[in-house]
Amino acid sequence: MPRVTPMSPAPVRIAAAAICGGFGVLLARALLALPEDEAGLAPLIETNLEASGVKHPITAVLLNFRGYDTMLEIAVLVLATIGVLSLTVARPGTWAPVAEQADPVLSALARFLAPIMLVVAGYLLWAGEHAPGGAFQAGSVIGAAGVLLSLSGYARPVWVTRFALRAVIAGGFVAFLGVAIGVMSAGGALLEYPAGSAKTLIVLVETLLTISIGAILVSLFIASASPAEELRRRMEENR
Amino acid sequence: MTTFAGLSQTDLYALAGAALFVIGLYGLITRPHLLHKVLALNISSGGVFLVLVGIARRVPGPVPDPLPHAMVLTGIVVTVSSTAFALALAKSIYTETGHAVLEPDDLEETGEVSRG
Amino acid sequence: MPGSTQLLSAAQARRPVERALLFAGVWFVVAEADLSSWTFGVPFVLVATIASLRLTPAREWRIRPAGALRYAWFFAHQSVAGGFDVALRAIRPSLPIDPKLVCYRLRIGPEHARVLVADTVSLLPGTLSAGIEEDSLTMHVLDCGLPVEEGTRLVEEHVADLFGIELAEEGGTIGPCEVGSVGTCGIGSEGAR
Amino acid sequence: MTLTSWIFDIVLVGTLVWLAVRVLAEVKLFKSVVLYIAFGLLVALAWVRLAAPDIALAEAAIGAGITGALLLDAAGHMRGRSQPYASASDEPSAGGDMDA
Amino acid sequence: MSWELTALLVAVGTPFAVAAAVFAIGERRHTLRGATNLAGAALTAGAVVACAVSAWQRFGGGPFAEGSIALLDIGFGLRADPLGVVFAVVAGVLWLVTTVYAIGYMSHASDRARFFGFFSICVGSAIGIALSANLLTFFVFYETLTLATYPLVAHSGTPAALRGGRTYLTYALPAGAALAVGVIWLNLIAGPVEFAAGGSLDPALASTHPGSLIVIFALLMFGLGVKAALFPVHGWLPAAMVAPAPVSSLLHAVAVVKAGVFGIARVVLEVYGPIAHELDLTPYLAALAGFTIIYGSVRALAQDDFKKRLAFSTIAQLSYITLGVALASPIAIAGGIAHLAHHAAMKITMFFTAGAVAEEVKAYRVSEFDGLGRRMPLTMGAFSLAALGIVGVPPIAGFASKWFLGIGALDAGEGAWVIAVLGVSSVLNAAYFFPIMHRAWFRAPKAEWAAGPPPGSAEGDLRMVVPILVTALIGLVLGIAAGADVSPASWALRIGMTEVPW
Amino acid sequence: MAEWVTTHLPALVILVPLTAAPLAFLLGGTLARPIALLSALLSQPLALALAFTVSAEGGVRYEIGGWGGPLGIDLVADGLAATLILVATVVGLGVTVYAWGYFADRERYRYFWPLWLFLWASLYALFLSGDLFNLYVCLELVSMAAVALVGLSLRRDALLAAMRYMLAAILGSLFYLLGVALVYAAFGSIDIATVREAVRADVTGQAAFALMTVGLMLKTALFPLHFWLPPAHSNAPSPVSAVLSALVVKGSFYILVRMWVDVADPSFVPGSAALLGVLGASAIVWGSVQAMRQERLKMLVAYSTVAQIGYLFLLFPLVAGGGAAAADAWVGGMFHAASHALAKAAMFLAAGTVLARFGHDRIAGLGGLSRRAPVTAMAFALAGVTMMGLPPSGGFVAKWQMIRAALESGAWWWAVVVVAGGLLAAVYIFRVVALFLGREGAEGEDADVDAGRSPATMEWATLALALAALALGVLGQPLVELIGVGAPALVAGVGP
Amino acid sequence: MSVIDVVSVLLLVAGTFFFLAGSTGVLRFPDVYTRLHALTKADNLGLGFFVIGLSLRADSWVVVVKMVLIWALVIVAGATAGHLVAEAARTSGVVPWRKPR
Amino acid sequence: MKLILVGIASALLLSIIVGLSRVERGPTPADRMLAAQLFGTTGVAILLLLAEAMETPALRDVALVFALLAAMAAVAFVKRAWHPGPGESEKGERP
Repeated sequence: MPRVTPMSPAPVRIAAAAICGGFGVLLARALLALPEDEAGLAPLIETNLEASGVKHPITAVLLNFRGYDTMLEIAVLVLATIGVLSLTVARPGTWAPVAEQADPVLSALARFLAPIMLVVAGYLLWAGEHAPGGAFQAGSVIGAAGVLLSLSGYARPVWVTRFALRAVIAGGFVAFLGVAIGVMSAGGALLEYPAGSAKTLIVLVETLLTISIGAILVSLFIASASPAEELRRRMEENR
Repeated sequence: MTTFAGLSQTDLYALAGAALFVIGLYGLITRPHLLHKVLALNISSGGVFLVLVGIARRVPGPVPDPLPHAMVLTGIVVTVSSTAFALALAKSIYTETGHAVLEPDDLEETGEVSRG
Repeated sequence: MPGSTQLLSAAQARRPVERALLFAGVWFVVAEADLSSWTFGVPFVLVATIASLRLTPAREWRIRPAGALRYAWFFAHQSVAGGFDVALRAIRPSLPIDPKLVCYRLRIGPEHARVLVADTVSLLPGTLSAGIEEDSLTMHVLDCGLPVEEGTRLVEEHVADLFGIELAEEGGTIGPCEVGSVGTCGIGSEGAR
Repeated sequence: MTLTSWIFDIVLVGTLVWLAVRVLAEVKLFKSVVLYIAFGLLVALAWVRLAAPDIALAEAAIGAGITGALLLDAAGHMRGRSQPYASASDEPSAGGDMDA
Repeated sequence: MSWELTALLVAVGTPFAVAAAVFAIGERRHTLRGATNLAGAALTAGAVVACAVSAWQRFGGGPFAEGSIALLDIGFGLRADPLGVVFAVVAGVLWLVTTVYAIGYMSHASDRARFFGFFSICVGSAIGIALSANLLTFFVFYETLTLATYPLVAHSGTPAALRGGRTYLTYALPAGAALAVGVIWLNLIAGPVEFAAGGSLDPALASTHPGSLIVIFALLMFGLGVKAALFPVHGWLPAAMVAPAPVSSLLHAVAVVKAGVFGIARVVLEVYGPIAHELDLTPYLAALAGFTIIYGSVRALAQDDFKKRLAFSTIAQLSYITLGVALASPIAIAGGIAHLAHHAAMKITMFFTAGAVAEEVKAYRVSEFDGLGRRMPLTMGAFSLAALGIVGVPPIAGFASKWFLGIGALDAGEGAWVIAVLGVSSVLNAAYFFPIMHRAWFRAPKAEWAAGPPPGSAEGDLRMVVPILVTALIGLVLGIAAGADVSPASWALRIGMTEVPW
Repeated sequence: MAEWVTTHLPALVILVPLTAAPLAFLLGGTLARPIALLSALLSQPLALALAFTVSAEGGVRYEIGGWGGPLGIDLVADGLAATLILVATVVGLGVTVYAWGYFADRERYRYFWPLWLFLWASLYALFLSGDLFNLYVCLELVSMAAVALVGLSLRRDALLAAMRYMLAAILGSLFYLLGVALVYAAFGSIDIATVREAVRADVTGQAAFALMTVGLMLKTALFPLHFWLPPAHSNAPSPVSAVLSALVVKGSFYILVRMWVDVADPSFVPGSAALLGVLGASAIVWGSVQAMRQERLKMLVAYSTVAQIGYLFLLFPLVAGGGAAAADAWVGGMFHAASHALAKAAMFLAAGTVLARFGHDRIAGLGGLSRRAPVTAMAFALAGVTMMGLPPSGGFVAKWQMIRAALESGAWWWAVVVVAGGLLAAVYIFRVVALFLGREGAEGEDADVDAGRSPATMEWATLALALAALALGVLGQPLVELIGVGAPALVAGVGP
Repeated sequence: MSVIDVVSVLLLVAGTFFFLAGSTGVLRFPDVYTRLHALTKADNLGLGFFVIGLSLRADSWVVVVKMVLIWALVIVAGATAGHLVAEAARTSGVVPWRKPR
Repeated sequence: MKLILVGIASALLLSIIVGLSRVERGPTPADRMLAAQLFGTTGVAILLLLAEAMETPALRDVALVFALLAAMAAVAFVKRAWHPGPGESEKGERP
């Protein structure tokens, strides 16, 4: 019997359509009523860009003006990882080295691309200071490299202990937090970079975040994804 | 800013964002399968981001307002996190119950009940 | 490696440098020759090098520059030909194709070379690699009329030239496949529909 | 550049909306996922058009990298389990249901 | 802190402290619990007496001792004023007696920690009600009493007990809600509502908010009337008789029901005061009370279950107090207030008796009492004394209150019908109590009772017999010494004079 | 040092659990519990100090990064924020102590501690945030941690509940974010203080508020958007249920209050206040009726939360008119939030003790609980007193103020709702309490009363929370005053 | 419009032709294997034309090399993806289309 | 000139839409997947073009990332989605 997932019953659909239509009209009206050429906070950001320590306004917003947001956002990532890990607690096998069927072509691809991805990630990180790029984009590329490796049968190297893994997952956040608190010793507020050291600290934080984000994304994938071989192996054991 | 039929490019994308948001909302309500629900939420958030970036374009001059961009970047991270977690949750549910719907009633509709 | 000679050690020592230079080149290009980028570039190139060495430990193969040039030329004009070929087939109203699945007995030994053969074959006119087995390459052929066997042999030879590998005596021929195959051109006609 | 830009934008936006509808209207999980991946790529183009290369970068890296992989993995995970997977009844399935 | 304030706080706080201690001591350590309980009760009794002394000393002079903590715009306030201490002394002293009785009565029961804990809370709430300085405080203690009574009513956990508890709540909670709305509304109109002799509301309100005041009065009377068992919201009281005897004794004769009538007195006399007259509210209340007196007495006649007969008697007797308050002549008020104390002493004796009889000879119905006087002479003697008092035979306490009521009614110009009610009621009282005495003393006893109490014991646990005698004696003394300066009757008379300055 | 602490007080309140959370994750099983307890203990003086500072100075503003709004993000604490922080701190301590015993040696729950600490920190961050977008991030943090906690037991029902919760929470966040986007478009800022100055009731502004409100209603589980709450709150591990009902729903409600009372007043979108009030009233009735019908204790308590949330929403129509009624309603609403938090936490913890000890929480099987687990039964009953709004409890003070406000503004029907809600609550509470007193032996009962006692930390933490809810009714004046500190202009009228 | 511009546009148009042809192939070819042919070959050639065409307009040679690098990456990805998909299709039993005879 | 560039980009967009119909028509998952692959390549082309037309060099970085990750979807598809699933695992494996 074909498994299909059809829509809800007609009354639900009609009600949903009515609700959605209502919101659609509301939104459209609101958007079209917007005044043209509203500057928002852009001029303020422009004015303070010099003092932020970086040249790219988005990076300045993310790491300095609204660095607190970014810090909490990394916490969201860490939380999601913990959440995914908590779903696998009862499945201790998940973190054991997984050897997927090795395909020479795929393996060659991974071995070829992964280091290049690292280089490109580094570039994006560097570029973020003055151009589009930054920790998150760079971290995503690293994460993609990890996912590619994982899909190609490269399991977690044995020297990466569980603690090390946790450390690298939480590391970016802890480092950010550490810097945020650390700068308070210079007399400023939370996350108030002392004059002159803003750039250095932002770079430091971004670098650590990149590594951490990469690790988190890989962990999210590995911990939540369920390699068929692995599941079958466990099933055998349970029998 | 060039306009076309009274619309600017900004309006076009912002309206598209609104449409995506609403489409996602509709899908979220009407599609029983969890994967569809997750996709629906992702589409909705894409819509919200489009609205935000559309708003950022309203700044006079070629360079858009960086603040909404930063907000969208933060939002994307949040969306990725929640998508990953929601998918892990959905898969756990599937493993645990044999299907990926919230209401057992939906099973008949999905035809999953018939499975041995 | 037990009893490794001086020469081998030198080769092993050279390899990281080669890799590092390769990635430095990548960085250089990607960063569009910005000199100030090297503060980041150096550590990331190092990390990439280490990662690369871990993923692909130094093996006894290297690229011969002359072979590389020959290979590049071969690849370039063959892939242009491949592109033209398939594009024309796609837009011709008659859709002149006569596909089949075939097996090619490989003459080339090392895995990296086989992978390169497989990847290259996919870009040549009318062939698409669809699996590497023990000693054979499964290919999908777009048109039986194409000189597939000759083309593949050429690829094999160019790759061997590139890496400086000796080809085996045997093989280099197309034969029927076992998995999901329908034999060579003209033999067996059990199509999908 | 205005008119061509408009054509590009309208086509892009129209495709986006149409894709969104298709993703959610689709019955087959796997198809939805693939359509969504396509959607992600096009959204990246939309960011480009809106002069938001930062976001385009992030979308490209995330959409093509982790999200796509996660969704495909989930779609694979949630497919039928009582049937042998090649028996052509379920998405994603193999050869049996070729074009008619 | 002055000794007066200390006494005030000790009087209210001790029972709650005892409750906490009892809960903490737990189920197993009976001796420690008993000792704690007794010590606390004694301390409380002492403290309420001290409060009374304080009030006595300041009567007519300076302000009464008072303490308060802030909350919202009102605050909690305690005050040892004359009206309050009457009730406080009644509750405090009788608690001490009841504690002794209860320790005896419950000596074989389970869940004693829970029982004594909530019992203490009830008493504390009753004393708190008595000593509240304002309507908010009164209300808080009033509701605490409601809540703490529930576990006691349902104490035995049998289906019947749970049913009784449910009935109780069905009445008490809506009443509480009505009371709450009334209190809030009143506070809204009049600002913080303090209690003050002669009424605390600004008389001008009678003309500015007459409608609101009438509705509020109705809400308050409904809220208080439930506990005061005014017809038609009296139904919970007989149902609550499933509670253990000490509960029925102290709570259903003293604390809970008296809290209701006491509240009526507070509201009518010390909040509304002249406004109640101006808006013509009191006649309705008086009429309702009069009807309840007759109704309760008639219903009592028909009860074979001993405790139920007592319960209906209580319903009737409580309305004496309400009636006195509603008549609003100084002497009638005095009669009502005096009856608050007098009835407490007499009715608690009777409920004690019911408990003792049930424990000792397992007799629950009047029809099973034949010859009981032979078997339990002391107990039945005490009962007879109390019954005579309720009927109004001089010189026992009941006579004094009825006398005041009658005089007060004449004073208020409502003499005729009130005296008629009193007369009929007394006849009915006699009609439902005398048969019991007759059976106990003059019918032939069952064979095993003929020999009198079993040798070696009085007629059951001494911890029960002695309290019965004590309370009966109190009833007698209150009547005989009604004329003394410190007697509740004289005290009530003095209060009555201050309450009606108009 | 002391001066340093005072300067950075708002930040420190957040930083303590926020630092403890990754540490608990990093250092794992054995150390996580002490870390959590240490953080909980450290939070107490900090929260108190914050409350005192707010009282003394009429409010605190802390500029993160030294930029100041609208460019940077400010932490802002007024009386409202300080109150909720105080409540979160007390409840948090109770839950932490309880969980110490509850999760004593369960390896499977090793992620409870970091998740809980993250949740705690994000609640603090939420209450202190002075920026609309930052609030979005905080909301997401809260949701993510809460969802993960709900699914922690990995039981089938818990997973389903977590999923449902997750979908609702994400959708709510999206609505909210869309609203924030429109606010920024319309008013050019997302800093609350700046928006407050710029706010005007045009189409965009109204749409923004409508969207944010829908999202937050969904997150607060206001009827009829409450569908996700009962399964999530009843299937979570009990300490988690306690936090969810006590604090998490208050988080989104807090933002709603900020929007409708502080930033704009309810006249901003005509009819919105009345609509919210009607939905609140419906929630009270619907939640209570459902609670009466439940067969499982935790479900009953969860539906009770649905009902009690309804009271919070009566705040909006009551403050709409301003003046003394608004001031009263303000105190009442916030007092309700506080006392409900304490009492509901106690109820869920009590239910958790029952569940842990008897292996089930079927109401029918709870006969005689006051004999078998007196402390727990007592805690439940005392918490019930607050739920019913009877004196002397915090719930009473709250209802007192609400009824007062209703009568004051002439909208007596809200008073009827409040009173009726209290009586309905009494029905479902006493249904359970009566069973506790009953004699019917329960399933899974052990003959010996003392057999299988629960850890003392669990029982006493529960009782302490219930007593705290009770104490609010008597000793609540400082809280009443704190709520009034720096209150929004609309409700700062003739405060009590 | 300079000569370079003209050449560049011509190259771009040529590239576009190959992209469209690739898409047409993907649409018209009868089974997954044949479609993979169209995908891997035509598109890569199309991208090649684009890179060359845009290189003519590039500001610096590094940009040209960067585009070539991108092209190379796409080629590797395309070839590998084609191989993997074909192999997967084959091992899971998708039977190739045969010309009707 | 820009007009031409953007026009060409529109043509490429059209090519993507044509490819989309293969996603719709399938019939096998592999067919859908390879259409998605098509978008990667075309997307790179569009990005390079727009980088020129919009004078935003950063778009080349986007194209670079596209190119790097072009194979990810296909790999994930082959390794996870089109693979004997974990469905065979039985209930009750959790304690």
